[in-house]
Amino acid sequence: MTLEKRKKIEMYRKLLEIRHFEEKVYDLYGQNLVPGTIHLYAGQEAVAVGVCANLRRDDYITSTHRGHGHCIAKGAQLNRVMAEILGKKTGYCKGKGGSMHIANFSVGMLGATAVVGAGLPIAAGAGLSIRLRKTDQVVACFFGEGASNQGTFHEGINMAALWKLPVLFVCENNLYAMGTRQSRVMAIENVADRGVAYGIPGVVVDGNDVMAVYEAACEAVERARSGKGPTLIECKTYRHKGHSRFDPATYRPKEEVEEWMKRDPITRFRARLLEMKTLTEEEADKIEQDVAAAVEDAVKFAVESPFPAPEEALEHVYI
Amino acid sequence: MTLEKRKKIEMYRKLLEIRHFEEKVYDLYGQNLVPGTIHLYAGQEAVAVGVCANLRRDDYITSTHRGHGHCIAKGAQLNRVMAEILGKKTGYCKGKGGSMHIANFSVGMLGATAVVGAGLPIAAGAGLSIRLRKTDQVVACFFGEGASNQGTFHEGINMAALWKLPVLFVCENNLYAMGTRQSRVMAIENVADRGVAYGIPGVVVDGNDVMAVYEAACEAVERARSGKGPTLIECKTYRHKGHSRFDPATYRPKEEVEEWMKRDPITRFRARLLEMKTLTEEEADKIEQDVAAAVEDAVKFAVESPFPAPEEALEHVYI
Amino acid sequence: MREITYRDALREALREEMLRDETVFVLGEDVGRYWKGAFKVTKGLAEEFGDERVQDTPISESAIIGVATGAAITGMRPVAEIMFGDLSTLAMDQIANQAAKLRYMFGGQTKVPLVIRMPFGAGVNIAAHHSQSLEAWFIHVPGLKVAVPSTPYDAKGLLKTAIRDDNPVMFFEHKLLYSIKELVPKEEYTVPLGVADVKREGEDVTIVATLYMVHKSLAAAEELIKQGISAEVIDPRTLVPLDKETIVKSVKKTGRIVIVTEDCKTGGVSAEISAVVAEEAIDYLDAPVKRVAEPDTPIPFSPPLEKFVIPDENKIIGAVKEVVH
Amino acid sequence: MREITYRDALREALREEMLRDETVFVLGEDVGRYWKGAFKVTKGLAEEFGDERVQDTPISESAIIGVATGAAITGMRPVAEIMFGDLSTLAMDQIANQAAKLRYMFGGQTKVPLVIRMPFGAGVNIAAHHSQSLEAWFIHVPGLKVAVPSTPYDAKGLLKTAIRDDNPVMFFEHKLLYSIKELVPKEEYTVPLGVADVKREGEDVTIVATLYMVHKSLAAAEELIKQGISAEVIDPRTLVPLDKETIVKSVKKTGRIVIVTEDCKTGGVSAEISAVVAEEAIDYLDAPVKRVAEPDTPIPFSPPLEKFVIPDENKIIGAVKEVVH
Ligand SMILES: Cc1ncc(C[n+]2csc(CCOP(=O)(O)OP(=O)(O)O)c2C)c(N)n1
Ligand SMILES: Cc1ncc(C[n+]2csc(CCOP(=O)(O)OP(=O)(O)O)c2C)c(N)n1
Ligand SMILES: [Mg+2]
Ligand SMILES: [Mg+2]
Repeated sequence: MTLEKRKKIEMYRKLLEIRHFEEKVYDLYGQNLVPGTIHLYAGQEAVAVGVCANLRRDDYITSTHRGHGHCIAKGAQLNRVMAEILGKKTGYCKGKGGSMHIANFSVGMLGATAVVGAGLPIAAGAGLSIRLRKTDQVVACFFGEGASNQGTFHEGINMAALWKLPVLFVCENNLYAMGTRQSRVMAIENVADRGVAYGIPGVVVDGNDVMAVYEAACEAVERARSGKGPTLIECKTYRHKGHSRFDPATYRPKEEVEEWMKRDPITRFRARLLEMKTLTEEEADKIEQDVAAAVEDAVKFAVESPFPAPEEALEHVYI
Repeated sequence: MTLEKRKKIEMYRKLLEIRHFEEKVYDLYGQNLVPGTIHLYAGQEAVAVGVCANLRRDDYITSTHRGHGHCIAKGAQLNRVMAEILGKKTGYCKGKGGSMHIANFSVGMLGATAVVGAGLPIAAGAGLSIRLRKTDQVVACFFGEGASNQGTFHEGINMAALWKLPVLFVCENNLYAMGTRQSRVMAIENVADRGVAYGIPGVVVDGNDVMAVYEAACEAVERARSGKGPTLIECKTYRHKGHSRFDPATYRPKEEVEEWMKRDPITRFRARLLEMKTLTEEEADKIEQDVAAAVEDAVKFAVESPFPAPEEALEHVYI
Repeated sequence: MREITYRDALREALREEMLRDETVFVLGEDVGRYWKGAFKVTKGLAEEFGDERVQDTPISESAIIGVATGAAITGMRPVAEIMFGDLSTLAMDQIANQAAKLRYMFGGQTKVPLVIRMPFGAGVNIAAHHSQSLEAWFIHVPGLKVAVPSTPYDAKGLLKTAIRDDNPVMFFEHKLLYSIKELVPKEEYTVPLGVADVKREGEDVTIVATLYMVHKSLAAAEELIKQGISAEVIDPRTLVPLDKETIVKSVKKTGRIVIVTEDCKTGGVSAEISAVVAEEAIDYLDAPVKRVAEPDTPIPFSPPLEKFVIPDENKIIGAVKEVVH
Repeated sequence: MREITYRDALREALREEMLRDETVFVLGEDVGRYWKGAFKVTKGLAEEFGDERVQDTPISESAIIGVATGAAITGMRPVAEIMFGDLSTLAMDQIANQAAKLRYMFGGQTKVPLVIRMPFGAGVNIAAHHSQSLEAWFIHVPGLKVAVPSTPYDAKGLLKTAIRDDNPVMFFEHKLLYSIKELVPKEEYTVPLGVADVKREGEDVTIVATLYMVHKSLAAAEELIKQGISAEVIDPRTLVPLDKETIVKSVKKTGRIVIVTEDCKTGGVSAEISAVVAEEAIDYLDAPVKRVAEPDTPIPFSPPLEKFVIPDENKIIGAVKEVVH
């Protein structure tokens, strides 16, 4: 399971895309260009990228309120994601969904949901559909550790496990759900231990190590594609910013934040790529510059795009 | 933890009360005196009796659609339980609840619910109330293995475990939920294994051995009263009849039924009491005759009681 | 034509659509070969189509709908059964926030061809958790369609249409309807959503009724005509879309309306129909708009209590006489 | 009297009741010292009353209500918070089948002194899963009371009454109300459930409005008077019990009614109010009963789309002019 060079570079690029994208989103909402609230993915990039690097275009993912990274990792175009976040007509959802409800069915991104935990049964359903349609697709379902206390976690994973559906349940354990530390909502340390309750493997990985995530997901995808059923993968990670728009995240001890910042997934992966001579400094910088430019383009596209016409609000309720 | 004689005899009596009661209910619905549907507890008596023998009058229980046994074991009067099942004004719920919604708050029986799994969070809430009121009560929450796939199981036990609430989660695994065998709804064999997901002990006991249930519950009650939190106790048992009123239970293999019939909890406990010389044959028979007579009285009371007046339907919506 | 029950009609619809389109499948608790559905609607289907297309599920209402939704947005046409409508409470998020809204939120990127069947209604003494009528909640959720067939003919025709519809359709049955019989064509037919059926024509008063109340209203109309009052009985058949035109037209003719539904009066389906009339036909009304409904109590268990709260012929007749003085 | 916000008013009510009665406690996601409630209503309470009486919970809406219900029937008076009203979908069984029905099903053996607070409403661009108004579902559940305060004064007085009530009370707030200010007495007071408030008197038309729409209706009334139309604005303050008398009395005076609520039109709260008027005051009506409500779509994200679907002054004025030709 060693990663070929091209794949590693591609992963590095995706990590950067997400990071730069999120930083721009942060800027833009400082400029009051982002309506509503926003949940940034910065810090957790290795999870989306490590998992999605194992997926084909026709595989599916389901996402959460913190979903920009999932979208981008699955292959959505930066400009249309950004346009959606800004509420523009050119966004993937024509401005109807926004950050919390972004979807891009053409790359198998079945959508974010703003109801914490609601995606798990939906992902199981996509898995059942794959089974019934007899394809060899798989589904990756992202959710937070906070979501793992929802009834939908239990019901969704139980069904997927029972029917051995091709689903990866990917828990991004970033230690907090809004202001609430994990230890104040569950009496166990590893969400992965809950796999026992459904008779499926539960795996803990360093969610800030993109290669570790890649490898765990690779095994789970193989398991899924070969009909052996779901895996619960818990990625220990951390969000760099507050939970949402106005959150200063004062509930997190400073030392904890600092310590996690040292484990930044991108810095780490870059160092590793240089160390392994996959990339030179110059190559790595060049990639970052390209990415920065691509994100700038996306911002330009999004900012210059028109808002939808008011009456469009009445479309798409029914087919 | 050896049981004193008086307690054993009391337990024997309760087992018989439930069995005779359920047989009468069965007769009565043959005579069209029981409105609606009915879920008999016969076969599972050792669970309710073994658990409730550890409870004080001021302890609580929550019950299910299959709740007559829980009621009786917690100390409800046979005649008022029977009257409720027959829809009479003298029933505990004045005829408003019936078999699936029976309650008797005066003995801490907080009610049956006909929504499978709905009792778990309610039991946890009674536990939280005990904690906040600083009493040393405990709560026993009964539910079936089918219920353990509900989101409420997950959410309710998680909260109780997290806050170390004084709750016994008692799963009566009678192998079937309506026509559905356990193996067709979950990929694991023991519901008790789900305790791991919440960081609480999960214990499997022979649910047709009242002393085994008694002992497991005893330990769990001690744990609960001393602030150590909940226990998940899975009692392997079997219902003698079909799921509900008209169910011939043809989905169960004949040999399986026969085998379980041999493990009847009452026959077994009687044999053990005789063997241990706790009771003589005559004493045991005498108890059974007394019980039969008491149940007859309950039937007479219930049958002769009046129905509520129609307008009473409008009472008790609000206080 | 042959006489079949409402239950049989539903089963025929499922079977025909499963034969016609292999993406159609059924899922729910005990719908399979062992129990065949709580009301035996799915009897025989597992044997014919296999256990995977007639999928028994764990007792997990929320996941049943969530799984069905996930399947619907990835190419399947699931028909999910919730064993009792009262238990839709457990699946409200997946129904109202997910299935109903995905298409809209995603700007039309997906469709959600999903049917959710469930029985509502009282009358068999199974008390507060198994006897409700909650249609009103679902008509208040944009993105859902709502069917309420009262006869075997309509049940079959509407279910076939619902399965072919690309939107989530809530399909509500009433426990007391399963055994009623009617002549139904052997040949393929469908009934469109959004077209009311005038079950009986009349001149003096319009009765709008749904599900089992259609039958009670027809019985009441039979009695009323003996007393010289001619009632028109309209069955909307679907509540979303609602055939306002047929109702309004009838009210313009009769000048009087009584709405009969089994749900609780406050905030019920009858309130919406009343509001439509008050908006669109008020000038034609010669009397107050009357609602005959359940008097805002949970459904009690004991037979005399239950009987007291469910609308019946006498209450309908009483209401009609109040408006036709 | 001092000027305080709606948010502060709610907090004062909680604090006063927690001081008065030690069985009162608060629970919900992030209500505690770390986040202080999504809208900061519970700020400071954990510090004053301890973490156990201001209990943070896991993200488990169903269990939040179930746990609160279990506590309520065993001697406590919980005030549960659901972070967004849209998420009540996850707790509908515990709300509608358990909390609302226990007392009835058990023949009066228990009471359920439980308050469930939640914010509803659109206007801050947080899209379909965080912007709904679902009051109509709850008025359709016998056993629940429903409060919808529109001002700081009412918010405080009604919340205190709700906490003292022995029935489950659904207490609905609107996101845009939290920051509005008003003079509120320093002294203890309560506002009874079931008594509407005439927020403005008028002669030509009755406007019945709830929550944030009360303010938009008052603004519309201000504009209308300049155009020679005198509107009476009634805020029912609680939907269950509903003060029908005040509404009907006003309609008898004005002969015209416009009902303004933010929820979706079909099956909404305005349908029930319309139906009450059509039942009890039809002879006094000189025009159709108008409903101004959301046009049956999920709430879209993008600002121009959201603005388009939410009722505003212009839509209210337009509707009034339609009935006052
Ligand atoms: C069912 C539900 N409950 C509460 C909320 C409010 N809320 C939004 S995000 C969030 C925290 C989620 O935590 P987690 O699942 O760990 O994801 P993270 O935000 O850490 O990525 C909460 C409580 C919601 N959107 N949905
Ligand atoms: C939430 C819910 N889903 C479905 C039903 C219908 N139903 C009633 S009892 C039952 C089976 C319950 O099985 P289990 O929990 O194992 O209890 P048992 O009947 O075996 O005692 C079902 C599915 C219900 N009442 N509630
Ligand atoms: Mg988290
Ligand atoms: Mg069972």
